Amino acid sequence: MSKLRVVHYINNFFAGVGGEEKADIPPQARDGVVGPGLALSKALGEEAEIVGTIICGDSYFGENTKSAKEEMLKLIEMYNPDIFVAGPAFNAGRYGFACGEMATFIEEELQIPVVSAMYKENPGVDMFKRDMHIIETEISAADMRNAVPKMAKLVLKLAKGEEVGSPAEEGYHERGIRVNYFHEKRGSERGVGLLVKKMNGEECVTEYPMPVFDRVDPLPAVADITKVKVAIVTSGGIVPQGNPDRIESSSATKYGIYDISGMNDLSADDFMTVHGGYDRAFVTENPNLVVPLDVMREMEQEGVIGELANYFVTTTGTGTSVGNAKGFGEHFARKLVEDGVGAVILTST
Amino acid sequence: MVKEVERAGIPVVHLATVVPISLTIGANRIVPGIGIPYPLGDPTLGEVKSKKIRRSIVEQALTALQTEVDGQTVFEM
Amino acid sequence: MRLELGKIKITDVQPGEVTKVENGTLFVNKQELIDLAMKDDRIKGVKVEFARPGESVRIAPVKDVIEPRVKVSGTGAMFPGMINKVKTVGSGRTHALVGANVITCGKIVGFQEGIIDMSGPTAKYTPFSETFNVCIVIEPVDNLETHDYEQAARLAGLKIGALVGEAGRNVEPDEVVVYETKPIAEQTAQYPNLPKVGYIHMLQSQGLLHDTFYYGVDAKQMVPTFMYPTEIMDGAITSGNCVAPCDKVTTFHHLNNPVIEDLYKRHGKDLNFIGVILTNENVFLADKERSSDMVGKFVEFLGLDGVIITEEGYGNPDTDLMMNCKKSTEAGAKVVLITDEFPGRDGKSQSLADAVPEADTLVSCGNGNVIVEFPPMDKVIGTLDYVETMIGGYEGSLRKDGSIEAEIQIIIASTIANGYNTLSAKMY
Amino acid sequence: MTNIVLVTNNSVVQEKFGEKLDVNHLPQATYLETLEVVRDKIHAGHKLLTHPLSGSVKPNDTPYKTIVISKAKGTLDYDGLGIIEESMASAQKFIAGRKTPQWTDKVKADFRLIDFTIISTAINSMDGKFIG
Repeated sequence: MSKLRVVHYINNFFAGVGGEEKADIPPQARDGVVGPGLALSKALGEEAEIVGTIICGDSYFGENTKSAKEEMLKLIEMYNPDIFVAGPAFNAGRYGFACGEMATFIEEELQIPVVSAMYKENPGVDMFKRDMHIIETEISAADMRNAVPKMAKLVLKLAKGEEVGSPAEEGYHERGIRVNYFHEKRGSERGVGLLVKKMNGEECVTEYPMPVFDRVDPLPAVADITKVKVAIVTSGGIVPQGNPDRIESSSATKYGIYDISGMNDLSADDFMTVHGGYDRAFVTENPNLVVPLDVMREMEQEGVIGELANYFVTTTGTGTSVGNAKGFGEHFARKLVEDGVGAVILTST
Repeated sequence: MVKEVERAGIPVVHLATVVPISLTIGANRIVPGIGIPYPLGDPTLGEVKSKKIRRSIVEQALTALQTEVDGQTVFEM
Repeated sequence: MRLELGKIKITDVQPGEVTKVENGTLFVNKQELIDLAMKDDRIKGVKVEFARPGESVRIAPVKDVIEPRVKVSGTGAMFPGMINKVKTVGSGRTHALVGANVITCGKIVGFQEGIIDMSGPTAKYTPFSETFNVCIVIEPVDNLETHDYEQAARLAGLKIGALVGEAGRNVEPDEVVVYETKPIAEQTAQYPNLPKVGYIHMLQSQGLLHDTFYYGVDAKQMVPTFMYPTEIMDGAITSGNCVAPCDKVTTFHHLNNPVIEDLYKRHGKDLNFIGVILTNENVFLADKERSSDMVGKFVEFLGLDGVIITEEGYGNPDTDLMMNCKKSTEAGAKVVLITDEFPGRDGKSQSLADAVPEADTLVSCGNGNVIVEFPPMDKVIGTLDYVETMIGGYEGSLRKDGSIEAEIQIIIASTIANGYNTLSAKMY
Repeated sequence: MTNIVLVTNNSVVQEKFGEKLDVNHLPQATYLETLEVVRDKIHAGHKLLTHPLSGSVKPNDTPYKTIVISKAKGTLDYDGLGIIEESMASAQKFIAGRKTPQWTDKVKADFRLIDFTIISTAINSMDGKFIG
């Protein structure tokens, strides 16, 4: 049997092409092994061979995600791979994002098995773990030696169509997929056992964790709103006419920040809604129904609030799909803090 | 998003039309909106009344921001 | 209330001139069964066929499964309020033909009934592949109204179950198990240092083909009530419903409720089993509020330290399950839920249609959306005509050679949400 | 019984209840669209009275759905809204996994009957009850 053909994706840093200052390099392909590919190649052993390595700067990828993916698809296709491996990205957020984006994209386009590896707090884990296997690593590249054999073992199993074990057995991040198995005891017996433990105050592990109710403790109240800068954030999809940033009508993957300085209300001539799913007629006629600029401007002038931020932040979806909303929530929250915003009114449709 | 804003240290009030969802996503200060097609106001009552409603909702939101809460709290209109 | 349950182990089923049990073999006079069923003029034809473990046999569409039992002593008779007078059961002595079952099949409405395979890779999903089954294939008179036919088939199954059960009346059981729960004051006093435990049994009660009966009362018309655990073993509860085949609680499963059995196993050792709270799963939200309020009230009144809650069906019963969980927790009990899961074919979606934070201890009876292959069988009891319209089946499910591709929810009791099976699901 | 509205895409419900009760019949609506109409009505202040997933027949099996809401409008029914939203998410999940098949007329008639029976037994049991 001929060897399985592997393409490996790494960023500029791991390719030895400079550090942050080179993070804007566009995609390039090199034949054979580069950087961590050496370890991977050893771990893959006789059964597979790294035929090519694709390198891209994380900033470049972040800023040109769509075109970068297309460019790299062309490069990768030339190697006619059986397997695609991305990373490990450890705790590098943008690298993790790139690995996840590339791996899921290649899996869909080329229908080949893919695998990556990241530290549990890498945002890429939450974004992509449902769609692919991501091996769990420690926080830094010091863990390379540990991570790479697990990646190799898993990707070979996937390539050969062998049964993949549980997250604990294979070392990947739990994907949230419910898989059947036969327990040695019947359900009722397990139930009684759990109840006895629970009543005794012993630890008992649920077989089906409820959706996570992630909570953040409430902040203290704003002492005096007349002295505070207030910003409006909306998930109601209000954007400038023409939707310049092309924010999606649902499951948005991005957000927009739009200037409102000098405006006394949100004019229907200048703004529209892209929110999908609901009757948009009323909001189309009057965007203030979602972004209450008219009344907040009045309040600013009356001194009811200290100041209104000169922009609002917008996206679509109330945030029930956690992944993206969390990601850009963290992102624009930083800007709000930097701009001295002291309170936020978040509106949802 | 609401949690990330709060985590970043900025008190946030969620004007939400679907309060159960707001509770699920973890907002701590919640003010119910009117309805999905028009969360802040009610254009079927005419522009003047609608704006009045919007103003009162925003005022309620400011009240919520200036109120101490222990956990998730819905500030009914 | 104290019940001696005599278990007569059945190891074969054969035709015979007299319906009787001899050396573990159940002999069945088929004509006797046919004549009994045909007394109902809504039934046009009846066939009786046997299905044994390991045989290349597929039974479809299955309506109900009834373990043959007979009341040997004590008040009342099997299935009170249904085929016998209303009289409290659950004490005295009862004999059960363990390992034998009466299975009713025959079309009803075309999608709500399931499959039992006696051998092959899918046999492991249903407990009835391991029992010796007397299958009653029922044909209704032409143009019979659906309600009527459902009722006729249901009663035929119960009557035949009781008739076959009579064969065990004078047979010495292989094993006698004694179950006893006393009135609350005495029961509490018997094990004063053990935590008091109850079982909240949610009965499917949504309407046609979604009904369960307690002493003949349609469960949707009752308010939650208290039941001694042994009552259920004499047929106080009978199944008149077909939800998805996979989580249907058949009459067999009521007679052999696994939660009750396993609670009794630790009764007096780790816990003090006080009894069963019966409640329903109604369509109106106000009914759900009322019933769960009353469940919470019972938990408080009985002073329960812990409860196990089981549901029947998917979707709106999840709401009842969560309400019962929350209110039982608020009433001071530790709660364990038993349920099955429907997270979609890729297994990635939410498994339940409702959730509360109090539901922190769950037992999973498996993912009903998993797709499996059913190889062709030599013999079909009933018909495969309805496979594609059954829940779990779909267009293209049934192939010309009689093989089937379908979700395991098409298999009777495969993910039954009372913990009867060992199937479970874990997170990958 | 004059204080309720039946939202349905089931013609049998319209036939049997149309004269006696307030039936909002949506003959062209899908299962999911029927749920959406109900969702919008809850936003408009009606109360959800029956569980949207009644029947336990899965949303990608039956094409028919009848849901009872209050005729009167009041403050937003949060619990009802939560239930309908979760039900819609659940229905979407099933339909995304496998679309509701193109059933034969016989099967459709059976599904209509099941839906009608569930809702009629529920309604018959609620006579005179407080639903507000």
